Amino acid sequence: MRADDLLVETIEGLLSKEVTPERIHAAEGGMDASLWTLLEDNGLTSVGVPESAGGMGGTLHDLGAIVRAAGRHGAPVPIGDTLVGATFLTGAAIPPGPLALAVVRNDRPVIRIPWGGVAEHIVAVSDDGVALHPVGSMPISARGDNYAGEPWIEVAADALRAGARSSDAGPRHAQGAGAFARAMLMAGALERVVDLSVQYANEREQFGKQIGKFQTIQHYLAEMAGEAAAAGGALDTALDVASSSADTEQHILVIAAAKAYAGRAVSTVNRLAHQIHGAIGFTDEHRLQYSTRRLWAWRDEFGSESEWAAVLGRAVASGGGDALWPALTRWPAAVA
Amino acid sequence: MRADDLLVETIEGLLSKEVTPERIHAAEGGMDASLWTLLEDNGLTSVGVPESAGGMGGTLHDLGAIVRAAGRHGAPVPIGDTLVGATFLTGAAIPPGPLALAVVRNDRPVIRIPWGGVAEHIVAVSDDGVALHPVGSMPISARGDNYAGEPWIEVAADALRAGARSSDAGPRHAQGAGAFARAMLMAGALERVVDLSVQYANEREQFGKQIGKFQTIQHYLAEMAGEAAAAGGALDTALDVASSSADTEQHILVIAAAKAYAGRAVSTVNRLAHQIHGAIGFTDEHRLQYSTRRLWAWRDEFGSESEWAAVLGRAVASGGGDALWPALTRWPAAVA
Amino acid sequence: MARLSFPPAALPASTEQLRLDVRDFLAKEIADGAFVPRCDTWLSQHDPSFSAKLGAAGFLGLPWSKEYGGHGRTALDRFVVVEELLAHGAPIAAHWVSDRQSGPSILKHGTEEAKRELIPDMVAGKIFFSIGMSEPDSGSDLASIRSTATRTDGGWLLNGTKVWTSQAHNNHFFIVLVRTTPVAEAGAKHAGMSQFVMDLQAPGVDIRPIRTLNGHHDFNEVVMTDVFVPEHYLMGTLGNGWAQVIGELAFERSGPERYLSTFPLLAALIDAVGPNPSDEAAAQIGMLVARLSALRRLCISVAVSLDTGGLPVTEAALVKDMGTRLESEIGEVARQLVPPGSNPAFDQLVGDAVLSAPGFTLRGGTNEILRGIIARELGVR
Amino acid sequence: MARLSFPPAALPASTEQLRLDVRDFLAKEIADGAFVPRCDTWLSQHDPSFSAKLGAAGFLGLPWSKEYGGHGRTALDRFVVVEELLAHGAPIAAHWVSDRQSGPSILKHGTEEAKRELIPDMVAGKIFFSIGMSEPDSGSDLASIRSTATRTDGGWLLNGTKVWTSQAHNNHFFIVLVRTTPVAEAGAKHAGMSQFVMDLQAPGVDIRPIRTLNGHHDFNEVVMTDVFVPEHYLMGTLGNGWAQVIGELAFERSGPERYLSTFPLLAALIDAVGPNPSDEAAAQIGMLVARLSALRRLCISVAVSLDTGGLPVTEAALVKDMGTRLESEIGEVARQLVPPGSNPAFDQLVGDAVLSAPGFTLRGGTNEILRGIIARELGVR
Repeated sequence: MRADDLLVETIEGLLSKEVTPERIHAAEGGMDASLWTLLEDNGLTSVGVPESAGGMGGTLHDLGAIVRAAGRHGAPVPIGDTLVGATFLTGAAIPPGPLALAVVRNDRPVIRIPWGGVAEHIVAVSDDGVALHPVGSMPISARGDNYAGEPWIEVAADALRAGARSSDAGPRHAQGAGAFARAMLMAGALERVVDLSVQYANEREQFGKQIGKFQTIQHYLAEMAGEAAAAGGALDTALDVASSSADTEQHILVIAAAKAYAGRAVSTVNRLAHQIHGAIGFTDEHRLQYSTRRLWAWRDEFGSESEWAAVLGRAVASGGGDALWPALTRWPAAVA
Repeated sequence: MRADDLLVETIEGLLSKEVTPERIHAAEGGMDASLWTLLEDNGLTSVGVPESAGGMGGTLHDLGAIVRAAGRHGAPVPIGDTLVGATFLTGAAIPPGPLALAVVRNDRPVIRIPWGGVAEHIVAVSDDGVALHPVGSMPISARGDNYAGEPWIEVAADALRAGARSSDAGPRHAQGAGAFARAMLMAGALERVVDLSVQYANEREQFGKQIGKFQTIQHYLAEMAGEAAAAGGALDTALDVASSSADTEQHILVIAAAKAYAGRAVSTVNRLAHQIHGAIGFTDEHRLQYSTRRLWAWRDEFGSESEWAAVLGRAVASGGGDALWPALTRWPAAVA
Repeated sequence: MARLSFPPAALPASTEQLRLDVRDFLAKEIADGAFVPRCDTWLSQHDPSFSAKLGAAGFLGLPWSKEYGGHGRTALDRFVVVEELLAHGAPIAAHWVSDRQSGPSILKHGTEEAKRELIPDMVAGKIFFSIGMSEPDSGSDLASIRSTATRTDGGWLLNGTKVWTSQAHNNHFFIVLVRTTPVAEAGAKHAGMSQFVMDLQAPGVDIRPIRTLNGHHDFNEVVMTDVFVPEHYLMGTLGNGWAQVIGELAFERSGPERYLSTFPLLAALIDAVGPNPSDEAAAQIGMLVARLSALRRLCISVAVSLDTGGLPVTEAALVKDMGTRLESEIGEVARQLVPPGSNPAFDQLVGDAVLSAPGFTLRGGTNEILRGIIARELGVR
Repeated sequence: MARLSFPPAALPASTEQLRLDVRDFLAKEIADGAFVPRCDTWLSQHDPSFSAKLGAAGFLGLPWSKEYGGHGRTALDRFVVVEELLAHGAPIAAHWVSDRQSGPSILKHGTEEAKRELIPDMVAGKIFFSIGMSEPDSGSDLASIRSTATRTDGGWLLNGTKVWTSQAHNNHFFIVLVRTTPVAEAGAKHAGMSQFVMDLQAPGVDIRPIRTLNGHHDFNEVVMTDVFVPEHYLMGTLGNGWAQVIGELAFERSGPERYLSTFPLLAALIDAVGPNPSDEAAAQIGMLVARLSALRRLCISVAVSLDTGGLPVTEAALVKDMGTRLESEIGEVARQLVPPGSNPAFDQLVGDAVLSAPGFTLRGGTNEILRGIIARELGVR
């Protein structure tokens, strides 16, 4: 399965034009409100929400393509969390404006909410069910930015839990949804970092030749391309399985694999990209760091690679060795 | 502190002459008895044993230099376990012939004893103390070779425990002593693998030039040299601390660091050495594999790198963060 | 910006029944004690009777034309069968080369006579092939080979030495790459090479073992001294051997054998660690599974592309580079999570993995060569 | 076979009391709230008052000659002080360059007048230096610099642009490498360069911030337009600048700042993980400790060698290559063992480490350059 071609073309065209380094820079600590409006006007902030619920319709693969493109361009808007957040609002009206997703775990009295600093509503998922809160109604105990200048807030779990409508979805699913959005964003950003590095290796000269002619740089690029491709493959699998399987436990596991792989890829890809770019890539004026800082931020949000790998590992361990191969052949399953 | 220069010269000269690939090959599954006799005749099998106990005397650094040289040359004799095994026989007469070291852990009914297949006596260390058994008197339940063709045996723990004389030393110390011997052997073998790889990179031509001219190969060699040097440094620290500190808990920790580092180094050094050597290094006719197989075997014996790293990590964790730096500055401590 | 392309792809539903059939077959074989799962079986576990059983069950020569005795199914059907065989650690070295590349090569380049003579018994799992490519001094620089074929009455006389021919001592034939025009005359290093089918039992063939550090005799040196090869064993166009060989690389490099060689160890590791690992042990295992799953998807994308006429040489190189590193690392993780000495069967699998690992990242194009190919495709010049 | 040499070495017992003195001093400062331990403080935490306190306590300019106000102790005494300052995450960026290399450089190459003028206040922690080496297009290829000094009445006029001059906006001077003879005349790329002390407050100096992705303003671009430098600020022999710079590399590359930049995070990690980690978490922490301990030993060996007249350039490069990778990996391990969001102080240290890490393996010679140096010394040609 794949996303609608026209949709992909639309979002790519739009973001290529709008998301300049200057606008990313200007949006740090907040978001790019005019970009958000443009996306909303184009119906891109409600893809995946059925038309019957006031959304644009579209498949999970469409949703994934939009968020991946947002990641590729470093779009400074909470498009990922808005789109996956809306999927928890079944039966409720989906409010306009950006959403943030709160995973209300029982073991935390205070919940950090990525993008909470600019969202208009919070989708809070707890064991009591799903609650939709205007951000303005929430007691915010702390504010801050992630490494990429995307603003989070912290809110008491009890306040988030209040008024929940009972739901099949619990905090595990919300953690999974947030991780899914991050896996989409990261797959895109990883591609961008590889592209920037190839471009730089062809431009930059040292010791009288382009650094791309050094075997070590070539091998770095090959390794980076491999990690980015595999992270993309893991995401594609998660999209396929989450679209086609009715078993939400399977969804969690393929999302776990996608988020874990993406996080792993970040370590290698960011490290080698900065090594290739040298000092210039370390400055805040270079395009590279808009992507690498996002990747460092996103790999921590909604569970690090080791946390998600452990989710997958525990599931596999409880199934036993003989069950592993049959499970792997369902990720993705064969399709007609 | 360092080993006696003349001793180092003696053992190096002797092993350089005697330990040929042919003799290593011929000794697989057993040992090189004539090499053993030669070492014994030169008094090298009782260095570290006080002259009063019939040994040659000498320091722990002397002992370390002998075992490291044995590792460097892949000497197919149990010199390491014999020398460290003898240190447990305080007050007892040390029998002639090779010793093997049995770590009689309480959680194992059957104990695997490296080199047991050719040793004449077993030094068995249990919670009951130290026992010295002629190998012929032991009920051997299994025999096998490690990856390097060094023969082990398995013996019931109860048989090994019998007749122990009470001692301050327990199985932890014996595990440490065996690991110490392995760290010495590995430090030497790692150096050899680096040397062989440098040599091969200068000899072998591909695509019309020596492979040592490829930047990737150069960087592999640099990384290997770093790992080998650091493993050697960790060993030197263990020798210094075990010689100078009265606190045997400190001995365990520096041995843990040395064995853990050596094991870690093997993963990198062996992998890159074989990658540099290509197919030829994978054949059983090439000198390289006499060293790399030993390294793979030794890193598993008397505790893998992860087991020893965990010993060190648990000690550090129980001490707390503030205690780490003062501890590090004692490994090694300043000396007059 | 050039970017490698791994279009979303999945195996067709038509492969599902076949997968279950193979799985049933293997479950019975394991239950009957026909084999114990091992690592790296496609290179090392040579069992003609097991291969014949697979042939009889219809699991070999799947995509080959029915006209020559094949089953007329698809390359993706074969992919599924191979995945199952590898994942279960079945002994498949006997027919491996024959089924993966010699058969397709003969069907594509071989003479009609050769096809009729050889293919049916290959489908039956009764005739086995090796590869005659590398030479003592060629290494990664395959174009530097020196073996020759010179014309003689009714065919060719072959001379020279091939190395790293796996299972030549157990197999019937190899497809051999030789010079039919000397470099000086051919002009370019890659010109003037041709491929032949050669009978490994023919007079003038001397097969000498190459033992490897894992204690195996899988490889051989094959010395050819005036070995007669009949005319109808010429493959394809005379002098076109290099192009024919290169065209097969994507097939050779992209298969699931490039990341599944140590899968049986991973399955055993999960059982050895037990159902309640620590968070960190679970994370290590989970990450291996995540990597396997991701690579399997890329591998399927390559297989589908090949099946639909694409030639994803670079993508295949990428899968092989990443996959062979993964299959090596499975051994490293396993031996650290489960120390040796408590379970001989597990130790055996670890030993297989650790001692065979150096071969994983060398055979079929070293990882360094592969990374150079990938970088060029990415557009560094 | 050439082999790198790390002779067994330990710090002399005479350093022990000094170590305890520094430790006491730091414990009091931390207790007084003078600083909170941070990562990478030698680059980023510029605190003139703290440096002045260190000067007053006698911890700066330790090995420098008493004749010029130094303490006449040894380089190994300084080593111990620096280790303690780094391990405790103290704010030492102000005097860092001055104490590590500018002072020794002035004492070795500077004029008598310069020594008398500058050294006493450097010992007191009141005059701070930066480094004027890299240029916009030089990168790893330092010999390609283009800044110049031309003679004028009573001194020199400097022109050109230096980049990556850390703390130039906060410091008083830098030692700058410029061309005093054009490449064309000098003959060789490495010839015709000279070093000068330059006052960063002098007319014609324009200091522009270079902000880095970690949000810091540590670095600057320093544009020199006809900046007058008096004759007595020439360092060493005219035209000998390259040799002087290279001679300092072993000192610059081998210090404990090459593996201790993130030590405060490791200490915090141990507390955050608590006294009863799982086996696998303990193994991850223990391996970091084993690596630190091993590198510290190699570093001490280099320091002792330098102190006894050796020039272990390659060994220093090796310590830096391995040490900077380790200090980067501490951040990676920490963030995986302790997820963010539960402890702001810990998160701060992780953020320091993660976002500063790209600089670790670039500054002072990229790791790729270092590995090339090591390989040459090993004897690959």
